[in-house]
Order: sequence, then structure tokens, then C-alpha cells
Amino acid sequence: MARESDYGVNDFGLKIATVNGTGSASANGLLLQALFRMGIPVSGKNVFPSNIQGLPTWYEVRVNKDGYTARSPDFQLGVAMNPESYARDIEEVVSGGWILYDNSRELDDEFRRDDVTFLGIPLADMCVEHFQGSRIRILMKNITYVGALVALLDIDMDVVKGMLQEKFASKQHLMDANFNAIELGQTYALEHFDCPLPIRLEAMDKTKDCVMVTGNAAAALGCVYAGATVGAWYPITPATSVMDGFTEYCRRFRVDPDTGKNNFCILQAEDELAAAGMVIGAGWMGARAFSPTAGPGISLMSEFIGLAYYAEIPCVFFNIQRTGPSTGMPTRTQQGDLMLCAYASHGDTKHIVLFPADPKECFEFSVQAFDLAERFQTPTFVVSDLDIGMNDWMIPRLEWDDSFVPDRGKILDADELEKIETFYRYLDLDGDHIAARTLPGVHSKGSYFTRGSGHDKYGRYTEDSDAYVEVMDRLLAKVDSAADHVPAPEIFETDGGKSVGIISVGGCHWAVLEARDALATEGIEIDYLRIRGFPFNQAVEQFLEDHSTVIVIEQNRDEQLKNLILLETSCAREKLQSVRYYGGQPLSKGHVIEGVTPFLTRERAEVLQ
Amino acid sequence: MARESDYGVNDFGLKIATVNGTGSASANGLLLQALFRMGIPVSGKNVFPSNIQGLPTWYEVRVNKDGYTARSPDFQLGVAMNPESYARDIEEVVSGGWILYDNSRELDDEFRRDDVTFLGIPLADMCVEHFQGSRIRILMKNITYVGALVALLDIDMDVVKGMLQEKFASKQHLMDANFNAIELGQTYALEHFDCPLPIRLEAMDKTKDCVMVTGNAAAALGCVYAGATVGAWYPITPATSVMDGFTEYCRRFRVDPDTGKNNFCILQAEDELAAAGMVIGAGWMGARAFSPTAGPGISLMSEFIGLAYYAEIPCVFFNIQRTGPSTGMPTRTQQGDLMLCAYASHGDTKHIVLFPADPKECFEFSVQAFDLAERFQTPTFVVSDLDIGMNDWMIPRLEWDDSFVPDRGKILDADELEKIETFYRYLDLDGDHIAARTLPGVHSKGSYFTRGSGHDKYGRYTEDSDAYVEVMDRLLAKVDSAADHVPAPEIFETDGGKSVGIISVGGCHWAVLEARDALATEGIEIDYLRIRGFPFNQAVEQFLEDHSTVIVIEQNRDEQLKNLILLETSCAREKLQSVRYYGGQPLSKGHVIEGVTPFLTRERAEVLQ
Amino acid sequence: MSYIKKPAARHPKLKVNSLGLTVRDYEGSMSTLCAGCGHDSVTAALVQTFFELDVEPHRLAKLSGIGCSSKTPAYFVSEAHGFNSVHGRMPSVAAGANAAHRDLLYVGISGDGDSLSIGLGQFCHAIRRNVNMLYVLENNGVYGLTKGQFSASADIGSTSKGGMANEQGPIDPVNTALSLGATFVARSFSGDKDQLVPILKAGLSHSGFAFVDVISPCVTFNDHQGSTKSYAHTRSHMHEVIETDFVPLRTEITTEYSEGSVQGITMHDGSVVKLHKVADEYDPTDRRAVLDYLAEVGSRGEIATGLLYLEEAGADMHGFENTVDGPLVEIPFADLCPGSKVLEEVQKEWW
Amino acid sequence: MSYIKKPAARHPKLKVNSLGLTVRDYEGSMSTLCAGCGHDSVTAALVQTFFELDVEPHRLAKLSGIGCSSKTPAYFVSEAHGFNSVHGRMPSVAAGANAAHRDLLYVGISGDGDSLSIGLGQFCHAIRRNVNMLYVLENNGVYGLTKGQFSASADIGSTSKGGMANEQGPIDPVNTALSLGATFVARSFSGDKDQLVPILKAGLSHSGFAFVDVISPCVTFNDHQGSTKSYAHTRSHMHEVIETDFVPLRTEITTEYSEGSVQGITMHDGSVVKLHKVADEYDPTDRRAVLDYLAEVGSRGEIATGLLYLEEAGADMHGFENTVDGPLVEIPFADLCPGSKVLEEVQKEWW
Ligand SMILES: Cc1ncc(C[n+]2csc(CCOP(=O)(O)OP(=O)(O)O)c2C)c(N)n1
Ligand SMILES: Cc1ncc(C[n+]2csc(CCOP(=O)(O)OP(=O)(O)O)c2C)c(N)n1
Ligand code: SF4
Ligand code: SF4
Ligand SMILES: [Mg+2]
Ligand SMILES: [Mg+2]
Repeated sequence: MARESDYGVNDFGLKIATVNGTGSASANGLLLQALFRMGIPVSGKNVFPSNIQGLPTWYEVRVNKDGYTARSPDFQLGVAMNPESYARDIEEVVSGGWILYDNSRELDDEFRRDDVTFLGIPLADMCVEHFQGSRIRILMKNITYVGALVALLDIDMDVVKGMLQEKFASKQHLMDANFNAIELGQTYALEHFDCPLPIRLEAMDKTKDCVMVTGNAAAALGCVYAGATVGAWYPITPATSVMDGFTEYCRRFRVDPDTGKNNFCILQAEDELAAAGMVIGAGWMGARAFSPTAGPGISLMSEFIGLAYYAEIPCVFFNIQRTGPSTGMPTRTQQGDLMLCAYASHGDTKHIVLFPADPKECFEFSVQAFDLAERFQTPTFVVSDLDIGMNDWMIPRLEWDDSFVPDRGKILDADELEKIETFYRYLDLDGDHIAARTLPGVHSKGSYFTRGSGHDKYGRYTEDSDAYVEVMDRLLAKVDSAADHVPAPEIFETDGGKSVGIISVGGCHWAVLEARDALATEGIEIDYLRIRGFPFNQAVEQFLEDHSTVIVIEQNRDEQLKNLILLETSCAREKLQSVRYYGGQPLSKGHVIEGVTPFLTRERAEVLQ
Repeated sequence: MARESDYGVNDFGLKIATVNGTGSASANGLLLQALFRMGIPVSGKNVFPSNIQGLPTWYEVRVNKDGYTARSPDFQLGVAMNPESYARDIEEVVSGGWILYDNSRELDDEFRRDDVTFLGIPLADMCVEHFQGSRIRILMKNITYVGALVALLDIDMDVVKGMLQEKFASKQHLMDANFNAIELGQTYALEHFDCPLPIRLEAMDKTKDCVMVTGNAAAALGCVYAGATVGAWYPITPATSVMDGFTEYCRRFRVDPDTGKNNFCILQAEDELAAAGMVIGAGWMGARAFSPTAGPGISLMSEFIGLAYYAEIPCVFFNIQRTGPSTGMPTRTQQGDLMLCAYASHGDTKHIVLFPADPKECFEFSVQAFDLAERFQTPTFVVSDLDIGMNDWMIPRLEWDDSFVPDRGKILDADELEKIETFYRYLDLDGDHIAARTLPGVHSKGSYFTRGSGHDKYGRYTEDSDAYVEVMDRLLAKVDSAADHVPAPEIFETDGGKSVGIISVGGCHWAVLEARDALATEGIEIDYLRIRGFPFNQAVEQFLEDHSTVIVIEQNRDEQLKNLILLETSCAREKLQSVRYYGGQPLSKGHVIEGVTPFLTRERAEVLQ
Repeated sequence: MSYIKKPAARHPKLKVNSLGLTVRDYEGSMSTLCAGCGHDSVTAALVQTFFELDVEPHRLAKLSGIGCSSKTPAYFVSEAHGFNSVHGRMPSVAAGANAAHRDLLYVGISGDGDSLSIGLGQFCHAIRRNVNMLYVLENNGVYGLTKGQFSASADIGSTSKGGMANEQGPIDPVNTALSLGATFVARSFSGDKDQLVPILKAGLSHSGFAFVDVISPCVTFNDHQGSTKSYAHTRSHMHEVIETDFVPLRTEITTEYSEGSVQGITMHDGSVVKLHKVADEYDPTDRRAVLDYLAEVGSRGEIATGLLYLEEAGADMHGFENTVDGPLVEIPFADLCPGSKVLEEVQKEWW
Repeated sequence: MSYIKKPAARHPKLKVNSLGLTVRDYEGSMSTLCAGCGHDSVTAALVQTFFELDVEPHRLAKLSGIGCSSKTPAYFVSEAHGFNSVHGRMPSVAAGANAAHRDLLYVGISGDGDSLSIGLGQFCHAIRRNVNMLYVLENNGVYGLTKGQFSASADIGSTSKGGMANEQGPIDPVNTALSLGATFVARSFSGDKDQLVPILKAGLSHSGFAFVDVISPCVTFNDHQGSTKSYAHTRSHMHEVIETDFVPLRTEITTEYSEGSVQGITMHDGSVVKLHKVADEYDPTDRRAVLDYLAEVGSRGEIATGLLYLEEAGADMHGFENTVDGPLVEIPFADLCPGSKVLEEVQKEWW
């Protein structure tokens, strides 16, 4: 049984249990949108099965006036629409909470709890009575529970109606049905229950500079803004919506108005190997090209990634991580591919990796990834995850500087080529470890032979030890030099230097932030650094040096981030402590507090100085 | 120009430069074999291009009465048969050495050196005179230089003739030609030069308990002895000869005498992905199955390796490493896939890896790999390299204990299944982290569903956090527990505990041993541990603890072994120093001494205690 | 046979087969596919096939890749051994399994994405190797599990749910299989169990790679108007080229085969496949003629169905490899390990 | 054109093409293949093709996988851009390159191992996508670079150097390409430059995937008696179905095409391919008829050669994707980035 917990106005969690494929997603979206439009910070997490229709699915809504958006497993209100999962859904509500359910069929005694309030509404019966046709009845049942929530939570009905009007502007009969259903639910709740509940809403103004979007949509838009023209992919959850988004935005913004033709080319490849090959081919030609995928895709692309590394071809890969290994849990989140992305492929390799923490960074890092890939002429990864990529996130409005000029790196144009004596592809002329490249078709002096086999700095085939080593050493230095160019870590430091620090990455951020605040209110102040890029920026090294205990928080079993720190910084192992959660849900404050506490008690005296 | 160097009777190096595809390989083999049969420790390293015919190729022979077999770049004698590579070949001979060349065409002045003795023999002319047909003339030219070496080095002519008799027993005309050529060369040398040279041979009895073989042949034989029945592969240098060997030995020892049918099945797959799938399918059925490949193959197999890890299917992969990344230098050696093999695939994974140092261990570890794979129900890698795999090595004669019983791990047979109530595939009943498996077709109670997607300990599909985590935690513990079962490290300790230790792996061994002896004669004594298995045995941890400086010597750019030690032991980073050579040649004493010296001078006082 | 779990007490009226099992014993766990998904009908046909052919559940190995279709092995014969492998690579797993244990029955279930996109190479090479298995491709023209993208079998002009028309030519698995020398090629429809079951039976008896392309509509993403793999389209465009009867070995064969329209082919295991031909001149053993006939039917926009081609004589993978008759996994270690004497001998050759 | 390097001083007698380049300017670095390798003859034919078609070297992109065959791009047109990628995966690299820059000429060189074993899936999908490129498969029935294992194109009964006979049926790339809807399919022989050069020219002009299977003997591992891809066997079993003339755009077309045995096909770029047919009834634009004819020729143990099938109308990859006419790489950033205004607009939809 779930434990009791704090809650209040604009501060609670609610979990809606339905069956997938029944249209609940749009009802839940409506709900979340209404809250957002009321100016209240809100977040929504979709927990869905790896199938298409008929299995239990959940939507978790967190309302938090202070703006905390991390997942919270404390649900004050359960909307239990799926008898299949009653047992679990009812148990999950905290003591003192409420359970809204469909009492068209009576609730089995085994599900009863004394410490929560059951709010039964005969949803199915009402829908049978008021709507015709089984499909519409199923859909309207969802809208009806939203109607009940309007009453129970005091949602602004005008906002809801406004949204329905926008949505169904051209479909009067659907608008009518939705209005009807909303009001049915509202009326029933008002008549039968004490509305609103103590957990309820009050309009605020905390969302006006914000938007609500998924990380994958934002990443897709980032690719458009970065000037990517070639996208190659093979469908895979949870990366598919990156390409869906790119397709949609390209169709809107990238079709030549005169000819109706596309200023882009999206190739649905036959598999991930082919997708990687396409991206590399396009990168070789000078296009900004990318492929979104997940762990299994990266495994399959490994050989090609090594080619791009060694032949120095810019290309961008998005890894929207899901729970591994193997097929794993494709609809659950994890950070299990950190090491893989850093070192993918056989032989000595190392790659640039960016770690966004939310859709805002998905957008920004997308753009930056193409710059880095071209500047350093090497595969660059944007490593996101299912939680960031597929869930709705409230983020500050995105901005774009119209003076932005993409960093194409060293590319010799026809004029430059005309002037030089001979072009050598892998010759570093200015000591920055980067050799100029040329693009095919530009000038015959720029021609060279690209290969994944041994080559010297002139670009010639070689089996000579020294010539081979010389190129390999430059490659290492080159990628390492990207450390100063990847996004610098975000650092949260308390006033005085503290001895304990936390390091984390990606979507862990929000739970860590919340936990850190919570600890601070108990007088425990901790410094915190969030890694945003690999190879690690010097600031990471500094942070490690400045703290005697550093707790690394991440979402995988094998301490992959901690391992990267061990390998790539000079930090002593004794300093590093590990907190891991890898059950497939987004990280929550509780995980963090529970995880760090054992290390704090030891260090507490010091911490509090 | 090469530096002068020590040499003497039964102690020198010779390098033969020819053109590949001209039959020099068999002439060189003849030479090496003769030396071996004279009882003199010898080793041969083939340096060949990644093509089939017409490019420079070299064969390095090291004769060492003390039994050192590591590559040595000091060549007292050069046999320069390829004008294409004269410049390099002549330069490589040490000052005071000799160069045997074909003076049918006069040597260009630019190649002359004052500090070496040129021994010209008109080989081409002699062969034109004595043999008919261009093919036979080309072949006999090689035999003729061997004849000259017989005189120059004092090779036992009876031994040579005996070998030719064995080899050409059924081909009289070839035997005659060979005898002829040998004698031509010998006679010419005796007549024109002061024979033998100061570098010469004297029969010994140091090889009688030894054999001469390549690592790949030995590994192949190991697979036969381990009882492997299914081999699946895709050709790739330098792994191809593993399957060539397996095929040959199976044809000899595994054909059912009654039916003429094969007690094995070798599948030439369409690529490495398919080869991995086949091995996994066969392993699922209970066959001992393996696939030999090289780095690119492991990259391509990555997805499947994760499946085998997560679904717990025994399978054995041989990675005969070559120089990476990408296609790299396919005919050069390296240890560039250590990290990859330890952690291959996306998500949290870890694998058992064995590291043989010579063909003897290739044989033994092959057998052990199948035991480990079945005992721990997980992919197991034997990580060798081109040098070990394809070169001729002198090793102690292999032994086999006929009482050997393969360790099949926990497999429930029909009787056991008959007795139990219900079988659950992933349930650990005795706390050793290993769950019993069943084989298809044995008993209906043993049926279960194998999958790479989320599953609980009962083998059921799951998307539940706790159920997923429980299995993942067991997997980690399971593979870690293999640390006590992989081959223990080989440790060479000096009498008193020394503060400096070396850790190395695989084929580095021989150069390290030789360097260590050399240092010892200068009074510098160093302890040495050679890693033979991963996860690391407790003895590795102990060695690290016992030494204040540990120098890790390996053949890759990125300190991969050192990194594995950092990740998988509790050793402090400051202790670890790195010596790397990754130019594609086998490691030599010089690399080691040069590499460790900087650390020794610092520690020297201490070292000498 | 002694190792079959005792069937639980059953409704007394349920028919039992010669193993004493009822059709329930051939079912699997509850399907999690969409209500109405074609794949569930294929599952039902498989259940009936295994039941009627008296297949010992634990002697059946069922394999798949990844996809909605690839989930179905979980939904039939719970007591068979199942392997849900990785996307597109099931053929190699099946080949390896079969190499190790040739005495089990192998059934592979795949989808059009699984077999014709990511898995095309493995699919073709399994055909070339003639791996002895029943291979069912549940073909719906889309990637169901990833929500409806066109697959490589989508026909030109077929529209997606959003209304976009596919322009690239399809890879027709039947044509591909025939071109590559497949020894058993059939096409059927998940909505036609009467046609499908005898084909599956024949496929299971075939000694070699028995390929069955089953049009299996995706009700969620590809069953709308404009789709050429919908129930409606398939029903109205199906053209049964040949009608199949399967007469298992144990049934006494009494029927005489009339000349002309019925052709009887004896399978390796002694069963007989009787083919009632729609057109007299159709010869299901003449590969080229079959290809031509199918091309003609196809050019009319019709979908030829039935057991289209059958060749019982060719060697399977074990034939090519000359493997022993029994399963490799049952050979005792003593017969595999040459022992110390041989090791000594071998080493004499090592100089 | 202004960006072609000035040709070095040449022997005055060497013929120059319209760019002022001699055939030498189309050569590459020295071959490192075995003396006599068929692949070197293909290289020579390519050199002649590019020279005679006045190809601007730097506007040519030459790609390959891994293998002896895949090394050959290094041996022609040094001033073209070359990409020796990974084994079996060149088609995807070519597709991506072409997607980015459709205005270059693409030639892909592959081997039978590269295209029919590891690369079969990519090969088939490049055909399906109709990637605009000349794709030359240097077919020797073996893996040359890894020393002579049978490849998937090895014929039944063909023996290895050691004498072992191959038993598995071959994957015939011509048949496969035709079955998959390839728009240009030819087969030739490295030993027959006269036949090969016009085919290569036509392939280069074809707008779509121009597939040329070239029997290219491996003298080291597959040129012995018993091999069906040897010089001797190919010479004696070659059957030229069709003779090709290629008339480039700039040449005035004066010939009249007689009915019957000569068929003229105008290519997308205005060049004309003239096909002199051996058999009057052979129609190189009727896919099914071609397949049947080839099957018949093949059943006699003969190898049909020539430009076997040609279809100039179909859309290529860019047609399917509706890409702009010019290269994507040349679109200015300003036209690609929607800018801040649009970003504001888009975000209004984000609730
Ligand atoms: C390596 C890899 N890439 C992508 C996926 C995602 N994926 C799962 S199923 C599927 C397509 C399934 O299509 P199909 O085989 O036609 O089966 P259907 O669902 O239509 O029955 C894809 C792309 C995956 N599981 N693994
Ligand atoms: C992933 C991978 N696997 C295996 C190899 C080894 N390999 C190199 S070339 C080759 C076969 C080449 O055969 P083919 O394409 O027919 O070319 P050929 O040498 O016969 O011209 C193989 C297997 C490789 N380079 N990469
Ligand atoms: S999505 Fe389509 S293929 Fe998948 S279960 Fe639903 S109907 Fe079947
Ligand atoms: S091995 Fe064969 S294919 Fe390779 S270069 Fe030599 S002859 Fe040509
Ligand atoms: Mg499908
Ligand atoms: Mg070949």
C-alpha cells in the first residue's frame, strides 16, 4: 500500500489507468493542456506497453506549483478505468487519496481500501445512454472522466471548452459529443461528490513563457534549423517520432514554393546499417545528415560508426535510449548506452556525445551536434531517452538567433583549391588536429580517396606503422579537443564550497534538482554538476577536484557515467559514489534522496560545515 | 640506418623480402622447419600485404638459443629478393650484417651501404639456366636462396633433404627440382663466400618436446576437442584459418566411419550477423557452437551478442584481432578490441573473455571457453590476434587428459524434469546466480520461451520494473562470478616483493618476458602478471594491491587493458602507468624496455630496494 | 512421446488427436494483438494444423524476429520451445538450431518488415540453404508494431492511413522466393483458414524451406480503403490458383488421382499433397511456368493464392552439409573428442 | 568545367576528348591485383568509358565495398572522388551520397561476395529505390580477397581449387535484379571489352539503377578447370543475346532503325542506345519475356550477355522522394533554416 504524502492546491499527482488504443491519449492530452493553459506547471508521463491495442496503459500527471516536473510516484488521485489493472492501480494511490472508477460494474471487494475515497461514476452506462455506436461510446467515456475531473479538481471549464472548439472547429458533431461528455462528467461529479477535492487547481501565471512539447519533436525541429537536408532512418521505438517530426516540419517549411519540390530527402532505410551508410554517404557529399535510432540501432551501426570515425566523415546520430539489453523493454526509459555511444565500434575509437536533459536542449543540442560533427569531422551523438523524447515537457519558449551561421568546419572551396598546390586530405596544417576537407564535385584538385583502411596523413593507402600511428594519434587529439566545444556542464553550487557534489546526466536532472532543494530545506546543501557533453569539459575535472565526495547519479545498472568519469578524468576512484536506478521509469526525487542519503550521513558533518 | 647489435651462433634475426604470391611462403616454411628440426628455438613472423599477389611481403625469422620467440627488429641478415622494397629492406639490416640479394641485375648505387656485406647471387640467371618454364623458375628461385642459406648459416643439409623427401614423396620431378635448387644455392655460396657466416647454426636439442603451429590451427583443434559441433562463420582475415583448421580436423576425425557422414555442421554464413545468429540458434539447442571473426565481425554481431547475454544462451566467439578501427590494416596485428569484447552490445552487458598468449593457450582456452559459456550460459570470447593466430609458434607439445568431461553447466534432463513440478527458466534455486536450462525436444515440462525482451525470473514477458531489475542483477552477479573460473593470471614474481609490477595480456607476453629478463640482468627486477581472463580473477586485485606502481603494457592506442583494470578493480589510478605500442607489428623487447624505463628511473631506488 | 505432460482434465466432448491431446493443448498464451488482427487468424490456423498433425508440443521449435507478427509464437503451443529473437534475423537462428538438432519441427513466423526490409538478406539465404522449416510471413504491407510505416511489400499506389500513396515497387516475397529457387512456395490469406490449414500442413511435411506468404491484414494501420492488404481488397482480389488437400501419412490413401486437374505429390515423410488446379495447364512443379502464371494473374491486379510451387527432391541444408542423420546434439562427447592418441598423431605433423 | 586540373603535358599523339583530356587522365593508381585478374579488364573498360563520354573527373563519385573488386575504384580516374566503404554496404552509402548531391555521376563497384552475401539486402533495396548510379558487379564466383571461398554466385557443380564441388544453387544477380524490378540490367564479360564498354556507357546515361553483372574471372582462385566463372568456361558458354551500341547525345543521330532486329531507346539525357537483337522476338523492354528467355538460355548451360533489359521511364529515388532538381548540398542555409519568426509560430501550437 502506498504511503501517505503531502499534497495541496496545485500540488499533487494523478494517474490515469486505461487500455491502450481506446483514445485515452487524446483525453489525457486535453487534461494536461487545460492545466497548462491555466498557468499551472504540469508534466505528463505516458507509461505504455510494447503493443498497439488492448493492454493496460497509464498516464501520470504531476501538478506542481513550484515547477518541479520530475516523475513523482505519489498519486493522490487514481483514475482507474481498466479493471485488468485495478489491483495495482488502486494500491498505488496514497493513503488519504481518491479513486475515480467506473461503477457501471460493481467494484470487487478485494480491491476495496479503507484509507482512500472511492468515487464511482457509471461512465459506461452513461455513455451507452447518451451516445450511439460503440467506437464513439469508448471515446466519450474518456472525455467523460475528464469532465468529472473538471469538477473534482476545479478545472477552468472555459479553457476546456476553448480547446475543444479549436480542436473540432471543422467537425461539429464531434464537438457536440465532446461538450456533451464533458458536461455529463462534470454534472455527475458535482451532484454526487463534494467538489472540488482538497487537491485542486487554482489558475496561476507560471506557464506563459513556456511551451509544452516532446523532446523528439524539439530534436526534429532542431535538425530543420540546423539545415539538415538528409535524414535516413529505420523505425524504432522510441526514436520514430524524431523522424515523424522532421518529416512534418520539412513538409511545412522546406518545400520549394515555386516547384513544390522538397528541399530535403528522407530515406526510410531497410535497416539501421543502411541508415548509417546513407548518413555517411550524405555527410561525405557535404550534406548535414542524421539518423535517429535507439540502442539496437547503435549496435547495428557499430561497424559504420567506426568507418565514419576513421575516415572522418561528419554525421549525427540520435540515440533515444530505451531499456536494454537486447530488445529489453522498448517502451521504458533508461540511460544504458552511455559507454556504447562514447566508444562505439571495434578498434580504438572515441566519439562526441551530447546529453540533453529536456526538449529545450534537444532542440539546441541538435543544432550544435551538426556544428560539432562538421567542425571535428566525426560522428556525433545526441543521447536522449524515451522519457525526454516521448513525454510532454514544459520548457521555456525556444529562441532562435537569425544571425546564426552554421559552423561547417574546414571546407576548402573551389577558389581556395585553385590556389593551393596539392590538397592532402588528412594533413593538419595548423596544429589543431583537424585537416581540411573538400566536397566532391567542387574541384578536381580537391579529389581524394576516402577509405576505412589504413591511410597516411596524405590520404594514401598505407600498411606502414608510423604513417598509421600518426593519423591515429591526431584522431585521438582531435576528438579530445572537442571537450572545450561540447556544451559545458551546468553547475549548481551553494555559496560556500561544499565537500559533497553530485554529478548526473540527461533526464536525471529534474529529479536531482528537486531532491537537492528538498535536502537544502533540511540544511543539507550539495553542489551539483550536470554533464552535457563528452569528451568532458575541463569544468568537470575542476568540479571533481573541488569535492571530496562525488555522487554519480544515473539510470543504468553498470555505472556507465561513473565509469566514463573514471576513464576520462583524473578523479580518484574513492571519491566517486554511485546511485543508480534502472527499472525503466523516469527518475524521481525519492530515488535520489534514498540513493544519496547513505553517503550523506557519513559526510554530513562536513557537508554542513 | 639500423643500429649494430649483438648476435652469435644460434642467436640472430633474418628477414626475407619477397613478392607475395610467388611461392616464397613454402620456401620460408622449409627454412624455419629445418631450424626447428635442428633442435634450435626459432620463430617466424609473416608480414604480408592485404592483397593476393604482387606486393612486397616479408618473413622474419628469429633464431634464439635461449628460446626467446618475441619479434625482434634486429636483423643481422637480409634476404632481399624484391627490388621494389630494396630501399627499406637493405636499410633494415643492422650495421655489420649481411645482405643476400639477386645480382642477376646489378644493385643500384643508391642502395649500397658500407657497413654491411653484400652477398650477390645471380639467382634469376641460375634458375633460367637450370629450370624450364616460368612458374617453376619463380618457385625454384626461392628454394635456391634457401640453398644459399644452408651454406651461409650451416644448416644441416640432411635435415633439409629429409623434409623435401617427405614433402614430395609422390612427386619425383618436383623433388628433383627442389634438390637441384637447394644444391645450386649451396654450391654457389660455398664457392663465393666465406661460409658459414659468424651468424650460424649449431644443432641443439631444445625443440624435442615442442611443436610448431599457428594459434588458429590450435584453436581449431581445441574446438574439435571441446566437442563443438556447429561452426558458423563469414571469411575474414585473420580469422579465416580458424575455420579452415576446424574443417580440416573435422574431416579427419569427425566423419562417421559407418555412414561417411559428418558429426559436425559448418555453415558459411552470408555475413557475421547471420553467423552469430546461427551460433545462438545452435547454442539454444544445446550444441557447442562457435564463430571465429575479427573486429568488424564483432561490431556487426553486437546486437546478437546482447541477445545471447540477456537470453542467456551459451556461445563462443573467437576474435582474432587485427589493426583497427574500421577496415584498418587487416594484415597487421593489434589488441584493439579488448573493451569491445568485454562490453559488446547496447544496454548493460558484460562478457567473459579469455586471452591466450600463444597457440598452446589457444588450444586450451578454446576448450575452456565452451565450458565457461555453458556453465555461465553466456557469450564467451577468445580474444587472440593476427600474430598469435597466423604466425608459426614453437610451443610445448599439447596434452589431452582422456578423462576430461565437459562442463555442460546446469542442464535438466528428461528424468529431472519428470520429477519437478514446474520448470522456470530464469530462477536461481541455489544462490549461485545460475538458473538451470533445458534443451528443446527433451521434455514438454522443459519448454520455455526465449526472448531478448523484458522477462522475469520465471521466464515470462514483463514490463515490470522490479521483475526486470531482479533478472538484470542476477546477470551481473553471474558474469562477475566467472572471475574465479576464467584462467587465473600467470604471475612471475621475484624473490622479495617488488614495488613495481607489470601487467600485460595476450601476445605481449613474450616481449615482456624477454624484456624483464634483460632488465633483471641489469639488476632491475620487476614482478609481472599476465591477465588471461575477464572478469578479473582475485589474483589480479592482489597483485595490484601488492605493488605501488603497475605498468600496463598493451597493443592499442587507448589503454584499453588499463581502462578495464580501472573499471573492474579497486586499483588507484595513480598506480597505473601505461605502455602502448600499436603500429601493427608484434611487440618486441625494445618496445617494452623503452616503454617502462621512464617509470623505472623514477622508481628505481625503490625497485632495487 | 513419453515426455509429453499429461493433458489436464478437459471438457469430455473435445476431440482428441492420436496423442490424446485436444486442440486446447495447442493453444498458447492470450494474444495481445489488436482485436481483429489478421495475425491471430494465422495463429488459429497453426493451432489447428499442429493439433491435426499430432505434433508433439515439445518437439516443436517456434521462432520469430520482432514485430506484431513475430509475437505470435507466444500465442500457440505453449509447450513448444519458443524463441523470439531479434528483428529480421530469425532465419539464421533457425538455421543454427536446425543444424544442431535436425529432428525437431521448425516453424518460423515473420512479418514483411522483418523478412523483406531488415531481414531480406537472411530470408534469401535461408531459401538458398533450403533450411528445413515452415516459414510463415504474416504480410500486412506495413510495420505494425512501429505504427504503420510502409514496408517493402507495400504495393504501388497503396495508401497509408494518412492518405499518402506508396510509389516504390513492392518486393513480392513469393516472386523472390521462386526466383531464388525455393522448393515450396505458397500464398494464402489469414481470412481463409480452409485454404491455409492444408498449406501449413504440407509445409510442415516438406523437407526443406516451406515458404508461406500469408496476407494478414493490419486492422489498425492498413485495413482502410486504398490499402491493398486490407481484408476487403484481399477478399475481392484473391484468385485461388490451386486448391490443396493434405493427406497425412497415417491416413490410408484411397483416392485415385485423376489426370489433369488434380496432382498428387508425395512428401518426404510419405504424406501426400493433393493439388486441385484451377487451370489445367498450371504445373506447380514447373518454376518458370509458375512465375509466368503468377505474373499474368498479378498483372490483372489479382492475388494468386494456393500452394503455388513444390519440389520435394532437392537437398536441404543437411544434405548440402552431409550431416549425420541424427541430431548433432545427441552425439556423445566420446564420439566428438578424438582423444589423446590422436592429439599425439596430429602433432607429429606440426614439424 | 573550369575546375578541372590542367592536364599535364602528354604525348602529343594521344587522342584528347572534348575536355582536352587523354585516356591517361582517366587512369588511376597502379593496380595491386593479381596479374591477369578479370577486374583489371573491367577497370580498363571503365577508363575507356569515362574518357569517351567526356566525363569530368571531379564530377564522378566512385564507390565500393570491400574485396579485390572493391579495390578497383582506386585504379581508375584518380581525380574522381572515391569511397572504399565497408563490406557489402556500399549501396547505402551511394544512396545517401546521391540523396545529397544528385548532380554527380555515381559508379559503384562491387563483388559477388560484397553484393550477394553480406550485401544482398542492400543490393536489393538499392534496386527497389532505383538509385541513379552505374552499379558494376565484378562476378568471379568466389571471395577473392579472403582466398577463394565459394560465394553465393557459385554455380552448382562448380569446383573449388581444392576440387570440392559447390552444391547450393547460386543467387543469380541478373535474375534477382530483374525480379526486383531493376530498370537497367546487363551482363557482360571482363574479357570482352567491345561488348562491355557500350553497356557501361548506356548504364552511365541511364537515369536510375543501371546494373551490370560482369563475369570477371579470378585467376588465382577460380580460373581452373571445373570452374564455371573461368575465362575458358565463360568464353565458350557466352551467348550474346543482344549487341549494344551507344550513341552519346552530342553525336548526330543519323542512323535509321530498321524494324525487327535493331531497337533504339532514347535515354533520359538524350543519348540513344541501339540494341541489335540476336533473336527477333527478344524484347529488352518486356521484363517477363526477358526472364523467360534468360531461363531458357541458362537451362542450356549458356550465359546470356548483353544489355538485357532497359526501362527508361520509371522514377528514380529522387522521383519517389520528390526532391528538388538541384543538389541538396548547394541549397543556401538561408533557404533551409525557417528562422525565428517561424519558430515563434510553431511554438504557438505547442499549447
Ligand atoms: C534492430 C531493430 N530495429 C527496429 C526495431 C523496431 N521494430 C520493431 S517491429 C518493427 C517492424 C515490424 O514490421 P513487420 O515485420 O512487418 O511486423 P508487423 O508488426 O507488421 O506484424 C520494427 C521496425 C527493432 N525491434 N529492432
Ligand atoms: C565485415 C567484414 N567481413 C568480412 C570481411 C572480409 N572480406 C574482405 S573481402 C571479402 C569477400 C570479397 O569477395 P567479393 O566481394 O566477391 O570480391 P572479390 O575479392 O572476389 O573481388 C571478405 C569476406 C570484411 N572485410 N568485412
Ligand atoms: S498493429 Fe496491426 S499488425 Fe499489429 S496487432 Fe494491431 S492489427 Fe495486428
Ligand atoms: S585473388 Fe582473384 S579476384 Fe583477387 S586480385 Fe587475384 S585474381 Fe583478382
Ligand atoms: Mg508487417
Ligand atoms: Mg568475388
